Order: sequence, then C-alpha cells, then structure tokens
Amino acid sequence: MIVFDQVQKSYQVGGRAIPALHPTNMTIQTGEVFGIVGHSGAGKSTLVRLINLLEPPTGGRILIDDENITDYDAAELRAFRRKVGMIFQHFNLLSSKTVADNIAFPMKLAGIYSKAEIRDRVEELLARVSLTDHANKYPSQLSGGQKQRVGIARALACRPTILLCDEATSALDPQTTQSVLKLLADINRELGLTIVLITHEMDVVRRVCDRVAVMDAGEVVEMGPVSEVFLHPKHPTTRDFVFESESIDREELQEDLSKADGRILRLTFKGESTYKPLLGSVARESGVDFSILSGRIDHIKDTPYGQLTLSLVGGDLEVAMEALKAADVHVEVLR
Amino acid sequence: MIVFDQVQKSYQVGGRAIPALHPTNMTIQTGEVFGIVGHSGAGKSTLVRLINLLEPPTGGRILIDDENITDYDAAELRAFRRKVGMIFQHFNLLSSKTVADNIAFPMKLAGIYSKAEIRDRVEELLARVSLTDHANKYPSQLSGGQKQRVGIARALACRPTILLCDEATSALDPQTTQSVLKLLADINRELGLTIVLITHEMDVVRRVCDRVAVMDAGEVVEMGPVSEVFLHPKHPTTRDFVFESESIDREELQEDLSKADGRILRLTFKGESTYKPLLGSVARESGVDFSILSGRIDHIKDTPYGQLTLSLVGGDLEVAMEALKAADVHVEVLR
Amino acid sequence: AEELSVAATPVPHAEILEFVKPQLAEQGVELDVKVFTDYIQPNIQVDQKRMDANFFQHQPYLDEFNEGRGTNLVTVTGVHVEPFGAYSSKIDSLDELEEGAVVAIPNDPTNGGRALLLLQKAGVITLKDESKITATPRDIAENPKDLDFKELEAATLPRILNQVDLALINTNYALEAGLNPSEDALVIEGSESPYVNILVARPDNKDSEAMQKLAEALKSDAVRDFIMEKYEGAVVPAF
Amino acid sequence: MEALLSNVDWTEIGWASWDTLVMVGMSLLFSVLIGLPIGVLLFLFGKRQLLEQPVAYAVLSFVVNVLRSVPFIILLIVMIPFTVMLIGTSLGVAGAIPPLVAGGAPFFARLVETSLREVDRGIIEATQAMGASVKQIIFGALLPEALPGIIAGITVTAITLVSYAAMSGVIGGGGLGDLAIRFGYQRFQTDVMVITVALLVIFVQVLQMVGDRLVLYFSRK
Amino acid sequence: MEALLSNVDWTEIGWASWDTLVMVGMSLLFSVLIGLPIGVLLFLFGKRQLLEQPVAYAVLSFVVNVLRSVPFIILLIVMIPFTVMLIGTSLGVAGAIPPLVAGGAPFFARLVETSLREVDRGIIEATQAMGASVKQIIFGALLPEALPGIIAGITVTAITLVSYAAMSGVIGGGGLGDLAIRFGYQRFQTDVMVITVALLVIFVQVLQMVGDRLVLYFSRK
Ligand SMILES: Nc1ncnc2c1ncn2[C@@H]1O[C@H](COP(=O)(O)OP(=O)(O)OP(=O)(O)O)[C@@H](O)[C@H]1O
Ligand SMILES: Nc1ncnc2c1ncn2[C@@H]1O[C@H](COP(=O)(O)OP(=O)(O)OP(=O)(O)O)[C@@H](O)[C@H]1O
Ligand SMILES: [Mg+2]
Ligand SMILES: [Mg+2]
Repeated sequence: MIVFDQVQKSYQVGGRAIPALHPTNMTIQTGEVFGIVGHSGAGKSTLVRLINLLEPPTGGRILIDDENITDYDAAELRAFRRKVGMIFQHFNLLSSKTVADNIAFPMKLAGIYSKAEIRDRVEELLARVSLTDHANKYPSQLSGGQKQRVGIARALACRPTILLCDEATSALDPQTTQSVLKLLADINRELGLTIVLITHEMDVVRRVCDRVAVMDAGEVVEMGPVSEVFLHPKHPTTRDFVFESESIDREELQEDLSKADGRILRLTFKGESTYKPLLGSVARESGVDFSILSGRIDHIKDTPYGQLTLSLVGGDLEVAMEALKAADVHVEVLR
Repeated sequence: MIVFDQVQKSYQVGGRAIPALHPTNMTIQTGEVFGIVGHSGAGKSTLVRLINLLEPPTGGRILIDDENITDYDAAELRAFRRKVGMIFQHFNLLSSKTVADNIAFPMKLAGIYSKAEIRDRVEELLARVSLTDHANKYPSQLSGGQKQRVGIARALACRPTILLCDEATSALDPQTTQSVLKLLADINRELGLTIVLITHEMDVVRRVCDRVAVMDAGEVVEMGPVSEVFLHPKHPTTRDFVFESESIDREELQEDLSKADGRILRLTFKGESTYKPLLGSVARESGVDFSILSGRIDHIKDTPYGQLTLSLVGGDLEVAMEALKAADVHVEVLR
Repeated sequence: AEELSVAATPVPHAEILEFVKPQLAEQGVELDVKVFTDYIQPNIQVDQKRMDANFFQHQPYLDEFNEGRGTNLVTVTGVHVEPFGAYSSKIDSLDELEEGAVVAIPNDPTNGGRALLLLQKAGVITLKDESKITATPRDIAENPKDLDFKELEAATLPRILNQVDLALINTNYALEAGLNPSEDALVIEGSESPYVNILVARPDNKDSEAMQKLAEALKSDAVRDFIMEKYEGAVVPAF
Repeated sequence: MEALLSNVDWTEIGWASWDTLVMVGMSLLFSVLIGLPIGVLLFLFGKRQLLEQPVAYAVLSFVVNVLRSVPFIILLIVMIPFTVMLIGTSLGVAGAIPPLVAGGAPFFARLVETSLREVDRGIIEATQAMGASVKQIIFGALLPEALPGIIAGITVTAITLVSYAAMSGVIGGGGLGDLAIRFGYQRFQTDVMVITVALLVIFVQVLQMVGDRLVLYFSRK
Repeated sequence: MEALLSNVDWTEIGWASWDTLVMVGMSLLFSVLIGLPIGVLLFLFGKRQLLEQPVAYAVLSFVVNVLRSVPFIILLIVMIPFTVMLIGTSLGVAGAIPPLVAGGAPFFARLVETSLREVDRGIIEATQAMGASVKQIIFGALLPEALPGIIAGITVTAITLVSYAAMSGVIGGGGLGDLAIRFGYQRFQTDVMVITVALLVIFVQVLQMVGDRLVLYFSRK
C-alpha cells in the first residue's frame, strides 16, 4: 500500500520555488493497477518519481506498507528500490550496454542471481517483448519503440512488487501496446504486482486500470474506480479526458447536434445491460425513430459498457424514456 | 510532391547490412496530410528521415517537386532543408538554449528574419503550444510533453512547406494532441503545407490524414485514402491496426460472439447514411431484435462513419438485411 | 673489484671520467659514471651516500653549497678550468658598448655570478660585494652604461647571441655552438681563474684507496693530452 | 619572521607574479584562439563525423602530435627564429609566449575534440535538418552544447601553461615558477621557494575555482 | 649520411627509447590507478552531484591543485625524500616514476572529472532507481558510459607524461627527451635532437592512434 500524506514538491527555477505538486493525500492499494492521467505538465511524472524518492519531497510523508520511506537511510532506500521497477518516459537506457546487458543490469546489481538465472530471465523477457533478434544491438541502433520495450523488460527483470510506468507505451503501436498491457495485467493478476501507470491513452486506462487519478496543475482533482470516473466524470478536466476518449470534441458535438433533429439523449449502459436488445424494442414500443450521432460500445477492464448519443424523432418520447430508464440505462438529456 | 523511386535503406550492424526499408515506390501529393502507421521497428522513422536525407538512401531516387534531391550538392541540400520542418521522436532540443531560443534557432539559422520578426513569431508559437509561461526555462526543466511541444513549435518556426512528424504527439495528452492537430490541420489548409505524419494513434490518422501508408517489416504493405484503408482493410497488418483502433481485439471478439445469440452482422456506414434513423425503422419493419456488441460512430477527417457489430434475434432476417443494403450500408455476416 | 660511483655533468666531466675508466679498471677500480644535467643533485647524492663522488663544480660553488645546504663535502683534487668569455655579434670590443645595451648572462648561480665578476674585472660594472660569486644583477653597485641584463639558461645564450649586444657564455657552450673562444671572445678568463673544476667527495671516503687512485688518474699526463687535444682551449688543464 | 624570510625580495616576487600572470594570460588567450578551431576541425574530420576526412584528419592530428611530442625546452629553443620573426624578440616574457602557445594550443585542441565528441548526435542531426551550414552547426549547436566541457578544458590548459611557464627561465622568461627554480632550488633559498610555490598554488586554485563556477553556470543538462 | 649522423649513438638511443617507454608506461599505469579514483571522487563530491560534499570537494580539489601548481622540476626535487622512502632510490628511471605519477595522477583526475560530468543524468537516475549502491553506480553506469572520454583522457595524459619525462634528466632519469635536451640543446648536436624528437613523435603518434581507435571502438552513442 502506497500512502501519500500531504506530500508536496516544488522545483527551484531561477531562484524561485515553483510548485509542481501541491499537498496531496492519496492511497494506492497493494495489487491494484492505478492510472494517472492529466494534461501535459500537470505533475504526473513528478508524482510518480516521488514514490521511489527519485525526487525528494519538499514536504509531507510517503508511507509504503506503513513504513515512512522519507525516513529511510541509504541502505534501506536501496533495499526498497530493488523491489520497485520503473519505466522511464525517456527510456534512460545505458548506451554502453547491449539490449541484453541493459535488461540483465538490475539483476546484476541485485547480486542475488546466478549467471544462469540471469541468462534465462533475459531470454524470457526478450521473447516477451519480441526483441530476441535485437539482443546484441546497442540502444543507438534501435527504433523508438524498441528502446521503450527494452525499458519495459529491464523494469520487470527483478520481479518487482511495485511497478512505476511513466508513459510506458507512448512509443508503441496499438498491438505492441496491447501485448505489453496484457503482460502487465498477467503479472498483476498472478503475482499481485502493484502498478502505477501514467498514460495519455484512455484506452489503456480503460483496459487495465482498477482506479484512476486525474491531475490538473499540480493537484489530484478526481480519483476513483475507472468505471465511476469515466462514466460519470465530475471535474471539468476529467470530462475533457472522457469526452476526448469518446472522440467527442465539444465543438464537434455542438455542430452535430445542431444538424440533428428532435430530442438528443446520451445513454450510458454498464454491465450486462449493454448487450440487451434494448434499442430495437424501445423503437418498436414507443414508435420513435432514432439515429446514433456518436458512441461506442466497449469494455472497461472486464466490464462491458456503452455510451451512445442518439437523436430521437417522432413517436412517444415519454414512453421511450421510461423504457430506457426501466432497463437500468443512465439517460442524460442534452437537448 | 514527394516521390520515392525504388528507395531502399540498410543499416550496418556488426559488419552486416540489415535492410530497414526494402525498395519502395510511393508518392505524397503536395498539400496532403500523409499518415504512416506500422508496428514498432517497421521502418517508419527510417522512411521519414530519408525525405530530408538525414539518412542517405542506399539505393533509389527521391524526387521532391521533380528534383532529385539525392543529387543535390551541400548548398542545395541546405536550401531544401530550410523548407522542411521536422519533429523528432526524441525531441532533440538544444540543452544549452532556453525554450524561446530553441524555437528561434531555425529562424536565426535561416538568416532572413529580423530580430523583431523572430521575437514576434516565437511569442506567437509559444502561445500556440501554450508554453508562454515556460519561455525562459531550459529543456531539462520541462516535462516530457512540454519538450515535445517545444519541438513542434521549433519545426513550424520557419513556416516550412513540408512538415515531417515522427510521433509528434506521443507524449501529449488527448486535449493537447487535439489542439496540436488542429494547429497542423489549419496550417495545412491555409498554406497548403504537406505533412508526413508517423503515429501510433489511429484517432490521429482518422482525424487529420488524407491518405495513409501501412508499413510492415520494412515494406509499405497498403496505401490509400484513410476511409478506404480504414473501413476496408486488406492486408493483415492493416486489419490489426483497424481492429485495434475499434478496440476489438480478435480474441475478445470471439468471446463476445460466442456469448451472443442469433445472427451476427458487421455494418459499415459512411457519409450521411451514418446519421439516418435506420436501425429503429429496420427493427420495426422486420421485427428483429438487435443488440450492439461493439462499435463506434465517429468521423474520418470530416466524413462521419460508423461501424457496428450487431446480433440479431427473431423477426425476419432477410427483410432486415435487404433494408440495410438498400440504405447503402455495407453488411458483413460474421456468423 | 672496488666500485666507485661518480656523478658528473656530461661535458667535459663525464667524458674525462669515461677516458680514465679503462685505466682504473686495470687498477681494480670499477668506475660507474652517472650523468646529471643539474647542479644540485650530484652534491645531494654524494652527501646522502648514495654516490661516492662527483665531478662537475668549482670550489666557489662548493663553498656556497656547503653553506647553503649545511653539507660538509670536500675537495679531493682540482682538474681543469673552463674559461668563461664575453661574445658579441654586433661589437668588436667592450668599449663599443652603448648606453642601455642588452647583456645576456646565465641564470644559474654558478655562472651568473661568474659572468658579473668577469664584467667587473673588465671594468664595465662594479658589484656591491666585489667577490660575491653568487652575485645577480641585483648586486650591482655601479652600472655606468646602464646595461640591461637579461638572465637566461646558460645553454640558450649562443642561440640568442644575435638578439643581444653582449652575451657571456661558458666556453663549452661557445664551442659547441661553433664559436672560437680564442678569436671570438671580447674578454675571457685566464688560466689563473679561481674556477677550477674539482673532484668532490665526503670526509669519510676522501682518502679511500679507490678515491686516491681516481684522483691520480685524473691528474695524469694522458688526461692532460686528452683535454688539450679534444677541447682545443675551451677546457684548460689545471695541474 | 624577518630572518625567516631574509632572502625574499618582495618587489621581485611582485614582478614575477605579474610576469606569470602575463605569460599565462596571453598564452592562454592565444592557445584558446588557435586551439579551438583546430579542435573543432579535428572533431569534424574524425571518423563517423560531420566532414569525415581521413587524410585531413591524419595530417592535422600529426601536426598536433608533433608539437605535443617535442619536450617543452626543445620547443623553446627551436622556436627562437620563428619567435623573433613573429614578435621581434625571443627573450623574456614576450619571447616565452609563442612557445607557450605552441605547447598549449595543440593540447587544448585535443581537449576540445574530446568535448565535442560528447555532444548528443540527435542535436547535431536536428540542426542539420534545419538546413544549417557546417559553420552554423559549429557555432549554433556544437560549441554551445559542449561549452561546459570546453570551459573545463580551458581550466586544465591554463594550469598546464602555469607549469610550462615555469620552464621559460631557459629563455629568460621569468615568472614565479622560474623564481622558485632559480632561487629556491638552485640557490637554496627555501623561503623564496615556499613563497613562490604558495603564490603559484593560490593562482592555480583561483583559476580552478573560477573554471568550476563557470562550468556549473553553463551546465544545463 | 654517415657524416650527417656522426653524433648519433644508436645503442644509446635504443636505451633511451626503452627508458622512455618504461617511464611513460609505468607512470601512466600508476597515474591512471591513482587518478581515476580521485577523479571519480571529485565528480561525486561536486556540486549538484551524487554525494555532494562541499568540504571534501574543496580539500581534494586543493590537493590536486597543489600538485598541479608546483613546477615539475620542483616536484622532482621536493619529492626526493618521499621517492627514496617509496622505492629505495630517487635516481634514474625508477626514481623518475614517483614524481611523474605525482604530476600525472592529478592531471588525469581532472580529465576524469570532466568526462563523468558528461554522463546523462537520466542514466544515473535509472541506475539509482534500481537500488544500486554508489559503488555500483560508479562501476556499472558512470565508468562504462564515460569510457570513450576516459580513454581520450588517458591518451592526453600519456602524451603529457612523455613531455614531463623529458625533464627527468634532472635526476638522471634519461630517456629520449632527456637525450634531446642533453645533446640537442646543451651540446648543440642537432642530429641527435632530430632523431630523438622524431622517435618521440612516432611514439606519441602511436599512442594517439591507439587511443583514437579505442575511443571509436567504445563509442556506442
Ligand atoms: N542506426 C541503426 N543501426 C542499426 N539498425 C537500426 C538503426 N536504426 C534503426 N535500425 C533498425 O531498423 C529498423 C527500423 O527502424 P525505425 O527506427 O525506422 O523503426 P520505426 O518504424 O520508426 O519504429 P518505432 O515505431 O519503434 O519508432 C529497426 O529494426 C531498427 O532496429
Ligand atoms: N527539474 C525541473 N525544474 C523546474 N521545473 C520542472 C522540473 N521538472 C519538471 N518541472 C515542471 O514541473 C511541472 C510538472 O512536470 P512533470 O514532469 O511532473 O509533468 P507531467 O505531468 O509528467 O507532464 P508530461 O505529460 O508532459 O510528461 C511542469 O510544469 C514542469 O515544467
Ligand atoms: Mg511526464
Ligand atoms: Mg520511430
């Protein structure tokens, strides 16, 4: 369990202290996948780098499994960091080591693995991130995504109990992203790994995160289970992210709405109701005609959900609304 | 117009030549936004770096506006490069210059702008990428996304006629991505800027690209207008990307299908038919009940499109199919 | 055989020692000659008993050294004189020296003072202490022609002769540089010079048999002939 | 105290300090002015670099190596005719400067070459992609990016010149180092030696501290 | 030809070459062994660095500066008692090695410090994040990443030692440089000087070429 207790951080710029993280309270449960989203410069990297004290906080306490890590001495801190894997936004690979040696590096540092163990683990990880063919290249000879995958393999090498991912899949194509996420989710499930994951891809949050925190200008403005935060966003920043992820830019939305006739509703389904043959039967019963203006049916982790913006014309609107509500669908009237 | 004529590129690795781009023919029209997608290590960066000869090709000719740039002498090459802006995957900012000076740098190099022009342009660009407050910071004091935005502003500084973007928005959150894309699209529209854009985000392709090339293992395996390639993918790699972008992992799909009853159809709408109140009327006319298993209604650039996977139960299936086809909807029977 | 280690500067000391080496070998003394290019170390080495004797200096320098370093090195025998001379590429006699003429002298204590003493003897300057052998230009009492003294390393002097009005040069360097002391020198020390080069040892080994054999050998006629023939007047035997 | 420092002539030490300052200052100036372009060329001509030119590199590297191989005393001597041609005399402080530059410039050039090699390739590429000429790449990207390393190189060169300058007594150069050798060593005036060496230490210490400050100030990474 | 090189005693030159080789080789070895850790400490203790320790840095930097400020000839002399204590003699080739190391090690330490400062901070951070101890950071990340710069530093140090070694004639060290000074400078035998300097040039050229090769080989950026 990772607990932030009034943790804050400012940077010195030209002699002045500029806050990057305002005092923050936060708890991340052991074994959960915790997503962090927020605009560029919101303080996400700063927050994550505080967890393994790469940045010392300028105030507050950080408790990991009830131990105050800000009190650790050098040896304790080292021992703690051995259990924490980190994937960096800028990869930070050692340019003087080959791909295989980069992955083996943390294992060598730990000093508790035999040569054979290291070799086997490196081979396994190389295969997992599909870099077996590139094992003997140096980082400067790799593509961006290949470098990022080396960083991922390296962070996993010592089987950490906490994994910090700073945009770990930003340089990866969707399929590779998916296979990496699957890898992370598997480890999370099997070994109870705690994952803290910064990402700009809402799909990633939807697919693997249990809970999510939304940051804005150095503050955590919303935090909760993903389905909660994503389907019923409260803070404007969160709404930005969720709408964006639905590909519904507000301007576009306005435009489409103005073109459409009749009533405009926004429906949110969750769980099994998503797959019920609802729309057809409602249309039949109430006699309304509907067109789908935008929307999406997908999963949040393993739960199906759907969000559709419809325009309804003709028929009995009241009946339709009632039927929808009765079927456990969240209905919002946009116009 | 950018023409690749049998262009190829191999890298020397440990004495052996490893091909990164197999002989490729390709034409990019002036003023279009040309997307490049492909798996990590497919050769996307290599291809883009060939366009401004950052990598010399190991074979073939590259013609830009009918001039063979591979024949250029040093001075001609410099003059040509001045007209080409480039956003790098790894930003490549000068660590010794402030944000403002980094953006001013290409203008100073060009030597044709007055001090005042440079100052004004830098201010304008800083505002465009929302970095006005960070003008005097050094790159090491910026977050990842802030660095990337500096790179974007820098590439635009000299009002290039060709813009090469190597994952220009990978470190940006969706809103910032959107505003950057809007900026690019505006410039593209107003000034006829040709944009070559590598990305892993299919949304980006859908939103701004006119045509797209799909690369796989050093080859361009599919190329064409975005709506064509995205709605009717032919090559397996392309299908991967498109399905991924629909968040329909094949395994997941199989699973969902097995749970659903009845016939399963995949409908593809394009253009105005997307917004027609079709489903409701079909349900009424044919008496079928349908549930949406997955799908999405969205835009490709300015054209609305939709893709829905439905399961149909009861009623008259034949009538329903006929009605759909009559309404200009592409119907695929999945089961 | 008994071994005798001697520190020496290369020319002519080491050459003279090498010349007597075979002769001493016959007498059962094995001579080990170590070449130094420095004027301090040879004395230190002998004083600290890491070497037996040295052969590179003259009596005034030894006295100065003993006083300065608190050592107690002693003379075994005098061997030769290397007369010191004044040369010029611009004038033919010291009388022609103009006001403010540039005069180059060696910057080491052995030769710098000696050069000034020679100038004093020629009547060009007067020193505060007329016999101070380590005098420097600071010790000049009267300098009627207002000569501008430049202190340089001894071996450099022949090389900059054309840049100065007068240079005071050790004969060995003058010879090496192709000057002819007997003809080119405007003034030169006589063989009565107090600067006889001496073989130096410690009180405890000065009278040893081997040391005496070396002293005898250095004063032999063979050595006299060798010096006369080899150095053609640049080195003059002092026995 | 009086007796302890009986040999110390403070005026002379003052002059010697001034001489050292002038010799090191001037020769550092010219070493940097000459060594910097040579270092840049060495870098540019080097293998896998911007203007890869094996022959030009070999020639330049050879010249630099020749100057670096010749013992400084020999350099002082063999340069005499050239020094006279250049500045009219080969004597004294002025005469010491050309040989000091001949020793310092190639030395500094090597340090510059090494610093430039540390500049991130991506930055050079980005500058190239903007259509920069080689000159612009040098002044706009290479030198600013390598500045901390180059300043550290200047510091090392300055201190090396201090110790070279001590040998300039050979041609009557003077300065603190020469004073230490002539009086402290050759004339057994230990007090003079201690004082002059102490002054040298202070001088070097100041050089190093100023250098360190500047390096820190220009480090933006 | 015969007449031209009449003064040249090839056996002596052979020995002198060997002496130079031994002096430079041994003193380089020890300069690296001693200078490397000092350079690493200077780096670690420096401002904004891993073990930031202003006092320790000041002390270490001062010691290094003292050794670097003392003219090499003075160093040769004042070290004699220490040299005798260390290796039993202060004479000849062996006696020259300790002072050469005293001159070379602090010099090399500064070059190491400069090289280490060029290592990407992100890499150091990544290594720290893996729970590496300071020792592991040094050997696992800092030194491997700075290797090309350090090798270039070794090359520069080696060549500097060649020119220092030329001064070792003061204590009977010998070697090519000393031969050049004794015969070429003091005895005006230009032929000997030319030959010895040529040999020195060859020696330095070989050192430089080997150094350049290694730098290139270990450059992975
Ligand atoms: N300098 C180099 N030396 C050797 N191989 C290289 C070099 N640069 C790239 N490669 C290889 O060429 C292939 C294509 O690389 P490229 O950078 O073009 O990929 P990419 O499509 O941009 O991938 P990504 O999406 O991961 O950035 C990769 O397999 C890569 O390992
Ligand atoms: N070393 C530093 N010195 C000064 N300011 C800094 C430093 N590092 C970060 N900042 C500032 O702190 C703020 C938060 O930075 P942080 O890197 O945490 O952002 P982020 O949320 O990770 O953004 P991104 O998504 O762009 O990576 C930014 O405004 C940034 O400019
Ligand atoms: Mg970040
Ligand atoms: Mg790439």
